[in-house]
Amino acid sequence: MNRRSRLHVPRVPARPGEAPDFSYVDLSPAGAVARPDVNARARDISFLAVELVRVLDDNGEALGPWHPHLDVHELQLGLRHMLLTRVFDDRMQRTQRQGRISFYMRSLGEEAVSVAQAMALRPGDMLFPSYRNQGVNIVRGRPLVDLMCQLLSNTRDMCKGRQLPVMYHWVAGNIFSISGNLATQFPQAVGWAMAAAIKGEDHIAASWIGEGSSAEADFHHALLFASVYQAPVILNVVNNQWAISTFQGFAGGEQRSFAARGPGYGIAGIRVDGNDFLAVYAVTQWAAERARTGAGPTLIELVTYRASAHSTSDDPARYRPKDDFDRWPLGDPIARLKQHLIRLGEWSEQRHLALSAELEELVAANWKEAVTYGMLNEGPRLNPDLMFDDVFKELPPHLQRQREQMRAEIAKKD
Amino acid sequence: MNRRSRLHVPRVPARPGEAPDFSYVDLSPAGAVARPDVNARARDISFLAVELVRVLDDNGEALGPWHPHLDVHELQLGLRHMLLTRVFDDRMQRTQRQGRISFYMRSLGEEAVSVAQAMALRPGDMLFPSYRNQGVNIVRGRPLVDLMCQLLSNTRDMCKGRQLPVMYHWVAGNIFSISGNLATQFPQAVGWAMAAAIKGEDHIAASWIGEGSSAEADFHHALLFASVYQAPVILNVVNNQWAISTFQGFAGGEQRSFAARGPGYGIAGIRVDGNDFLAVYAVTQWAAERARTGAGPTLIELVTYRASAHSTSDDPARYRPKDDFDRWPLGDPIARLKQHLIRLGEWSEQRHLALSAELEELVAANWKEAVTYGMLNEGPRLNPDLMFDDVFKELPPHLQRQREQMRAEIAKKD
Amino acid sequence: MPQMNMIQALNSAMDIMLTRDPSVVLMGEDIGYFGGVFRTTEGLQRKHGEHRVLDTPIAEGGIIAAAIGMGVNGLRPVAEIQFADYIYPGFDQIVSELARLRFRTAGDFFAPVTIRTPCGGGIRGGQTHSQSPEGIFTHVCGVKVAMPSNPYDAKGMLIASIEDDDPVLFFEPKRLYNGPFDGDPNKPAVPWSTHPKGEVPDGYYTVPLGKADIVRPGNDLTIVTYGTMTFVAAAAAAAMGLDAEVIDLRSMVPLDVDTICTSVKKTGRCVVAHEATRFSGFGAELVALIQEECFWNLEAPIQRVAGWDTPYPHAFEWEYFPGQARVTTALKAVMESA
Amino acid sequence: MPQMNMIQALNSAMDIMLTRDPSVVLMGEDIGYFGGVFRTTEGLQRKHGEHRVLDTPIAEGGIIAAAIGMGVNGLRPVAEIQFADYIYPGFDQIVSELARLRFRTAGDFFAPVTIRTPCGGGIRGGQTHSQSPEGIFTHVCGVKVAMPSNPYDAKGMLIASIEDDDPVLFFEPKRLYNGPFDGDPNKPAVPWSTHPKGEVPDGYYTVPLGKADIVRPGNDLTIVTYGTMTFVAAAAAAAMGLDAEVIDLRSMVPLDVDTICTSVKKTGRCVVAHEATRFSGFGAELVALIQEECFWNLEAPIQRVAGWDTPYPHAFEWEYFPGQARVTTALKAVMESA
Ligand SMILES: Cc1ncc(C[n+]2csc(CCOP(=O)(O)OP(=O)(O)O)c2C)c(N)n1
Ligand SMILES: Cc1ncc(C[n+]2csc(CCOP(=O)(O)OP(=O)(O)O)c2C)c(N)n1
Ligand SMILES: [Mg+2]
Ligand SMILES: [Mg+2]
Repeated sequence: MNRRSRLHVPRVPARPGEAPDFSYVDLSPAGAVARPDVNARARDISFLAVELVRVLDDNGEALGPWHPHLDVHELQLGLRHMLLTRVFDDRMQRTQRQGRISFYMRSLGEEAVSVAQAMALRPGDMLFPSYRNQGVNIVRGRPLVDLMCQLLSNTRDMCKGRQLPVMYHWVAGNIFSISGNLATQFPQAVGWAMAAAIKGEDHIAASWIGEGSSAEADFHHALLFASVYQAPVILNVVNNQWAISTFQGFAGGEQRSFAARGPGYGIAGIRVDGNDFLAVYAVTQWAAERARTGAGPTLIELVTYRASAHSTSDDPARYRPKDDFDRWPLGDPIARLKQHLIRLGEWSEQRHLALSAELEELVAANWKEAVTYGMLNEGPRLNPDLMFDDVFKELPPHLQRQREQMRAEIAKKD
Repeated sequence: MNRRSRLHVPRVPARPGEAPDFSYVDLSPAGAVARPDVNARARDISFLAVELVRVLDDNGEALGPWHPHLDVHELQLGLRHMLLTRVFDDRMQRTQRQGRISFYMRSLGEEAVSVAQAMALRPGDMLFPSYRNQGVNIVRGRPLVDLMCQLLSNTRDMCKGRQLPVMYHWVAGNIFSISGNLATQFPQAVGWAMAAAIKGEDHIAASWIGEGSSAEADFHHALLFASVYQAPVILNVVNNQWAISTFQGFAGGEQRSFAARGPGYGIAGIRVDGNDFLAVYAVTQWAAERARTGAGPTLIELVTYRASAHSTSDDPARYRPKDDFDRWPLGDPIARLKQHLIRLGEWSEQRHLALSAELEELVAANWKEAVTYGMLNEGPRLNPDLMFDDVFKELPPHLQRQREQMRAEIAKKD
Repeated sequence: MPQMNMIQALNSAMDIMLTRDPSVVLMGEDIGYFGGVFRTTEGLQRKHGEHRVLDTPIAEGGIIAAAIGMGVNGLRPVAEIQFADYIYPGFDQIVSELARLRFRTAGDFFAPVTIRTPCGGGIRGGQTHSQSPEGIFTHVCGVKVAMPSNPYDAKGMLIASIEDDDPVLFFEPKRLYNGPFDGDPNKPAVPWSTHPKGEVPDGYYTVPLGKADIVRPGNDLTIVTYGTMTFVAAAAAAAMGLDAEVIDLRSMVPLDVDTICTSVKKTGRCVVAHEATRFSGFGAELVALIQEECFWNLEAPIQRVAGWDTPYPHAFEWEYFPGQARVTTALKAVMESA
Repeated sequence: MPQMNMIQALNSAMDIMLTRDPSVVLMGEDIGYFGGVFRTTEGLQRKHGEHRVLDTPIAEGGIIAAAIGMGVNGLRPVAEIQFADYIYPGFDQIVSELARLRFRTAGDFFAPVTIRTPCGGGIRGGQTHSQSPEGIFTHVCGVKVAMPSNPYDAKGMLIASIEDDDPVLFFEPKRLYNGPFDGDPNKPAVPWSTHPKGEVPDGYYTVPLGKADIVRPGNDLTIVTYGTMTFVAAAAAAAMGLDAEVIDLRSMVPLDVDTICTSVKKTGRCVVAHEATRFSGFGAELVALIQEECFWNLEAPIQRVAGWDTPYPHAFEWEYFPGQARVTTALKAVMESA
């Protein structure tokens, strides 16, 4: 026997200086994939994990059985939410560059994921987002100033200065807390859904994880518990191709789609064009109905592209071609929905420009307000005493003592 | 919408007092499943994860493309190894009942798994067994007295008294150490295989995990790393239907076969009749060739039945019908290979009885020797000083001090 | 008053809480139909149903994670880890999530999860069924850590833990399940029915976390301990004829510093004892704290009694276990010193 | 002699070991092509190949497990955990496997794995990029635990760790990557090129694990510390005009008890300082040990300086960090006492 095994190293299609190459992405034509009944058994619909559900074609026409037939106002609202997300991201990125906030993470190029999915769910459904799902806050009507105050760790920060920027949460909006530890929210969402089922409530849970983070043990825990208890949950893998510098092949995407993990556990798995607002909406609606009617959990892989840097601490020029997003075969989610609306005669370049301007102003006005509540190193500040609260429900004696000590230290410095 | 999701609880087919019901086990007829080329891509052979590879039919005839055509001596050797495993288990179980050893775990009913698989591998291949794979030691020619000395924690215990009974290891035999912590060996085996591939060696690794233990995170780690690096490894799930009192449905077996997890990760997954010596051998040989020639890892689900209690601390009458193994549709691996050999005219009831008697004597003789090296509470004992060795390679000062203290304590007691 | 062993007392606590509070659910490996490998949850699934007492996959990380999600959704999960030695696969969810959720959300989200787990040696469990990892968790801010030493406390503390809105790690010294244990494995086993703390009310009551118990008042020296060592240390002191004050901490976080320091200030001498390994064990925190608070009262260095800094070896269980001989050495050192 | 910052020194150590020993492999998230988020492995994949410097999936548990298997098969893996805060998913493989393998197999199997991970705060990382979990691992018998405080030690200790047949947890105080830090974030950053320990030989050398460094001899009191606090504590003592003996432990397991005790016996006063949270932190073990060994020499209770027992909050980084003010309070207490 001459052939010997050699350690296989996943292939990255192109590195800086090379031409972007997306031939590895398996595409299906818009409208081509069948839409099974929501009660179909997971094992009978495994084709969904291989194909790519798409509704919008290259001309902006909506095709096929997954066409959700949303009314125009919904579409316009979706466009607005996505654009607001992008405008917000851009502005916050700039404030970070100006040193106003310590850190930021944009969702450029993947706005359809959070926006279409949150729109397809009900307000009572509980969301367990990752750090790149700011769009869900926007859909649920979170005042931007609240998000900004978190970014600023200022006196109105809902986290009371305890979390890194972007680690929002919102009790009233049913949006769970984002953790700095990857993937941990995924099985928690399943537990939340199990509780809903135990209590006989019809709220469902949804969670998001990056394709890179799907390598963590908690991804497995989530799928397993969802399968065993048939929990009413939607588990979303946002496959934006990159995890910081690491290509999706290193998370197992080279051998098989991430959606395919679902059928492996007896869970419906479905691969969708993540930059196609209509397809994402339709697939999420289908999965939600499955969950809500007791037909079980769904794993959705949203195929998209992380168009920006990983975070403000990252420089993607070190590890991938500069013009990659321009060549990304699934395009830009905002441009595609805009094209569709224009094609329907329900949108125009002028309206788009006007909306952009309006949203820029909205963001600016919110920022103006937010900074009045303080910035990390300027203006009003949270009381450092707060550091000792909420470690436990009641402040225990040893933390009382440490708080005293801290006060003395601060008094000495002043 | 009226249907609401309710928490699903996996169904156990029968509880004590009820009639055993194995209708849930999907069977394929012997000889019916195709045997793909060893270089087939995982994604093209997912049928193997659904069907059940069987060679021996109910009459003991070997059928179909997976028939490994072993020569008679191999078959007789396999029978001998399985029978020795069973005789050894029975005897050790009795010594535990007599209070000679503190704990024991039998592999009754699943002897074909370890024996056929170890026989299908090469001596240089590294095995990462679970606690119910004693058969691999027998195949590799481990003197029984060595195993017994471990069970007795006596002066010749290869673990120097540190491990619970059955947690063997054997450097010379390329058998890794068994851990009391479930599933941990599975990704370690993948790491070992990665190292073989890095070094360009053609040894492969194989590991075993119970279907219950496949719920652990390390199962996922193993599949993921095996997939990403295409490690030359065989990952075996021994689905003996029970994990202590917990039915396999609670590990996710209700929705999908355990073999199906493989294709989810882009790994070949194959479901085999674990009580069919020939089928297990053939499938393992196929997987080994895949691994050795660089075609990647394989996940094998061995469908079998834990005929005995989980361990000497367990009483299965509390949670399952008493006569369940008699109704198990895949029968007894020893009886089936015996029947096949008799059918071939290469075995007989008399030879079987004679072999049994010979093996009983062999075990008895080994036991007689083993106890001369000491028992847990009788006869020669290991020096307690040994407790401090091998925590680190060199004994650090604080352990030297503690050893002195222990010596003083012992001196005081004497 | 009814007699219960520790298993029955824990079972009673869970039964009462399942009955009183519809949000309480139990979950764990083999705990449902089977009633647990130590039979602690026996009969509870039959009585309260499959949706209140859940058998789970063998995935400690998944169990804790699911419990957190359930806690966030208004339930009050009591998760069993079959042996404390197997808590580590759930470590990240405990440390990074359960312990941090209230803090990072400024109190907006929290998960009132109780994690029960049998710990400690003395049952021939070898290195993977004998560990006492409580010390590790005392270094993790945001979780409470408790360990009862008898049936009465076990029931009252478990009820208090389940009712607590903070997460609690509840360690059960399995060697004490069936009776108190003075460290001598050769003596006949003593059942709880012979011990006053084996008298356990049938109904609801709580023993608060954070309050130590002076199990024996005394003047010669203070022994600070918890779990199995409570009995071993007391027996060793009695055998030496010492008038020791024995403090059973019951909970390590929160810690009853007042009771400890009042005692040490009175006696001037102190031994700290636990079964866990010595180096960086919880005993270190106790010694550090006591010397900080009571330095001027100390007439001798505080001595530690603990398991050796090795894994718990199957063959040398009693050479490993910190029995009376080890306690005696420490008591002598602390009494003779100065 | 060449000047290196700590990142360059670590890079040099790995480069040398990859060159000298074909069994050395590096693995971790983003460490290969990209060279690591802190650039510690920059250029090493290009130089030594994709089979020696492996990018891995984001699965800390899988990384450690695979490293163990590779170690058993004759390699000498150096695994990076991107931040110490993310080591917990690998906890079970570290505690139950890596630390126990040699023991449970009576020395027949072992895995010489080094786990490198950046720790500590001071870079605005918030609660999940600032932790110092070293204390937890010091309670786990079977692993060595080290933390260098400067480029020279970092390189020599990393080489020693890689060559060590025992597993080593190698914590890198990330605030010190680019220069020493005296605790005042408002002062201009100081580069390593201004510091004698920034002089790092190009070639192979080792700094043994288990040997503390007296970074400043003195007679008034002993400061026992490691990592970032080495500089903070020394600066605070200097600012107070104290003739402090400052001991940089460099490794916690094994611990250089002799150097510590010799010093405390000489000075009679001691402050223990680390950045990790106080309760049950490694400082507790140090205090316990010192009072056991040096009780009769102590003229004042040993004081601990540490992070508060809360997570590391983003907005209050400098109120949290144990800076010179906190050290000063402890120094005063220990000097004024008696
Ligand atoms: C447990 C853990 N390990 C490592 C990290 C460091 N880290 C933060 S983001 C990231 C990449 C995640 O990539 P992916 O899941 O694909 O999400 P994306 O950034 O593409 O949205 C890594 C490795 C972490 N935060 N938590
Ligand atoms: C991490 C961990 N969790 C729990 C246990 C306790 N335990 C020992 S064996 C077992 C059942 C395993 O069942 P399975 O994997 O199906 O193997 P089988 O006994 O059927 O061979 C359990 C829960 C353990 N040893 N380790
Ligand atoms: Mg990604
Ligand atoms: Mg099983």
